[in-house]
Amino acid sequence: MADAKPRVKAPASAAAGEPFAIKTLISHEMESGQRKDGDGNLIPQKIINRFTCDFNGTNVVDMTLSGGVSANPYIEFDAMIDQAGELKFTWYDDDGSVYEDAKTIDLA
Amino acid sequence: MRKLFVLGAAAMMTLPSVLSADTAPRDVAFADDGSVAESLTGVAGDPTAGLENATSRGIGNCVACHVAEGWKDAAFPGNVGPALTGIANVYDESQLRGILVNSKKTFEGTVMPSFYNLDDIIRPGDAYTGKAATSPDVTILTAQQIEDLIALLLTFDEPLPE
Amino acid sequence: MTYTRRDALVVGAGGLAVLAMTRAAWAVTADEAIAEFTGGAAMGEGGITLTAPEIAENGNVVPVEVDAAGAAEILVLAPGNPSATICTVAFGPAAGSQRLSTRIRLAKSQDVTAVAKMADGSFVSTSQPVKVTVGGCGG
Amino acid sequence: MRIRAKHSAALASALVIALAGAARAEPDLDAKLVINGDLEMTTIAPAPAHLEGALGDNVISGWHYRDAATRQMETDDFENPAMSAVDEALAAWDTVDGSEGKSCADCHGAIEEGMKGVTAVLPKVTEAGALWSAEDFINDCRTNRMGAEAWDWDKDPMKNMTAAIALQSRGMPVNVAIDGAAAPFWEQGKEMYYTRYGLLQLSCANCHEQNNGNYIRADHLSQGQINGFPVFRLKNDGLVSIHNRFAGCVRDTRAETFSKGGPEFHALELYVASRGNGLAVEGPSVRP
Repeated sequence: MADAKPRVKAPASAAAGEPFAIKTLISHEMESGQRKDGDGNLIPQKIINRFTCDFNGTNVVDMTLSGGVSANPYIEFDAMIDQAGELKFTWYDDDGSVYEDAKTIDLA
Repeated sequence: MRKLFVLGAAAMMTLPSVLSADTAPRDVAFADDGSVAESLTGVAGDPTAGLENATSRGIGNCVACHVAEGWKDAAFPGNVGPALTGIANVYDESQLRGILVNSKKTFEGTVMPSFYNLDDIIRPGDAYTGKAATSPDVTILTAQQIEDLIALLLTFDEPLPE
Repeated sequence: MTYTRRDALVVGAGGLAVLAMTRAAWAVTADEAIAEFTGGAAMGEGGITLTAPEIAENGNVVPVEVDAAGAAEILVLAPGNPSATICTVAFGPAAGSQRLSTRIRLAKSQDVTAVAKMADGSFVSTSQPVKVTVGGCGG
Repeated sequence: MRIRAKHSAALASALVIALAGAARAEPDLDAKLVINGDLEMTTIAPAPAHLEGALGDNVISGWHYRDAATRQMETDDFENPAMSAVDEALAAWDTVDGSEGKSCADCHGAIEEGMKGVTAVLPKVTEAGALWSAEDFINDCRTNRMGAEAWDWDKDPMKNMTAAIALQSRGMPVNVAIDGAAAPFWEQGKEMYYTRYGLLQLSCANCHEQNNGNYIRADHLSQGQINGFPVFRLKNDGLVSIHNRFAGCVRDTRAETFSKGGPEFHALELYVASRGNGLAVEGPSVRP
């Protein structure tokens, strides 16, 4: 699989104080560290181990993932805003890579 | 006559088909109704081994297609074939042997595999590798595995389901 | 706005600590994970829902949703997996609910479990049996 | 206690019928596949005449045979895990590759325009008389026009591109030609479909025609339609090509398979595709 590629689906605007759904997906093999290769050796773990979403610096969710999360982690949750701003999404890879995406959102 | 074949990943499950004392697949004597009276091995079957065989994907895998009270603990039995609950009240030993050895001799055109048969095999493979068979003399089950299954099925003497 | 791997390496200087933590958490049992999460506090019921399919066609990808209004954090467990911890999620001030949907791996049929730490520090849990199907073909 | 075979055979078939009726859910034919809230898909269509009733009145997409959770994943491109692969291919579409300095887009323009409807009529016979799948057309472009390396039939770049191309026909009816130059290939494929391969002596028809709706263990046997290919298979965590799926089935009969991209699977692809003429192109679909 090529480099992890995040995808985010969030509304362009939301009413103040009204929860709205955000869907995220990142292409990633989520190698659990529990599988063996053809020679019987454990394949080292390489997963997205943490995901965060923040709105204007305030946390929405902070998730810790294990190899028990499926490949191409799909994460859906609700956020709520009281002003226009930016939703920032961050995925942390075991190999130290960090993948980011952001969506601006207006008050409806 | 004794041959040993290495069958790749399936080696631990797949034994040589024909041991010296066994009736060879092409020597099995079928009655007109497809039944086989004589034991293939002369050794009584072991129903415990038969149950392992019937419920293991790499061996007989009967559970892939058949429901049976006798293996009710096996998850998600298939339903391509009939339920085998009470099957001992339907078929006797020789009929069961005939169906297992070569089902087509009892039920013409059935989708059920013939488990101790070497004839009419198109593109025989080497177990589940997708590669060509390394020997023309490998059957799906061994003679003793057939006898073990018969022993198991003869214990399925429950009342027939409605 | 995808970062390239080279960018990511620079950004991710703190990644090693997380990596070490993840490795240490390998192969925990459900009891161990719950004890760590609750600190041994008593467990209540109610106020948390876990939605999962009764039968999962493929254990590789099983959609689950947890929802516990007022929770600070939720732990999702698969007690029948080689390592029971699936994920934890903490909800911040900008969360619109305390709900999370994701897709998880189940090694076999088992009772998927969620534990929520409520805002007052109490804990509630719930479980949902999921049967993972067994394919019929092949060796 | 001995019962003659004639009697017991009748009893056995009575058991089959009783079980098939009672055991588990038939495909959910009431479910409707609407993608992204607005693209209604034809997942049940009148059976093509050439089937002569072999599948009953209708042909049915494999989507109906899946559980609700799996079906759901195909209703929204965001939830469909194949779309990451499509993204990869869209990037490749615009990327120059090979000695001629060309990208796909240089000849074909935007993929949405240039590839619209293409998958619906594949495989098809070329002017030179060869039966070609999407993969053949792609590699012909790559090697003869772009001066680039051919892609492996079963590796990600090829599977990703066939998914992106299939997407441009999504919702259009499968409509492969089976007459004229295609006829001999179609006949070869049909012959294969009914041939009982391997130690298990099973044909495609044994499972997907005679037993669709039944279960091999928990595998719910569908009609074996290929309108959803390439499929994202959850078991593999990735895309699966038509020929890969064929090879998997033939392997599972304990047979020597045919090669992916070889003449036999080309013929079989044409025949199986024709059994789904009228169903919407669904690729890339999601299957367990």
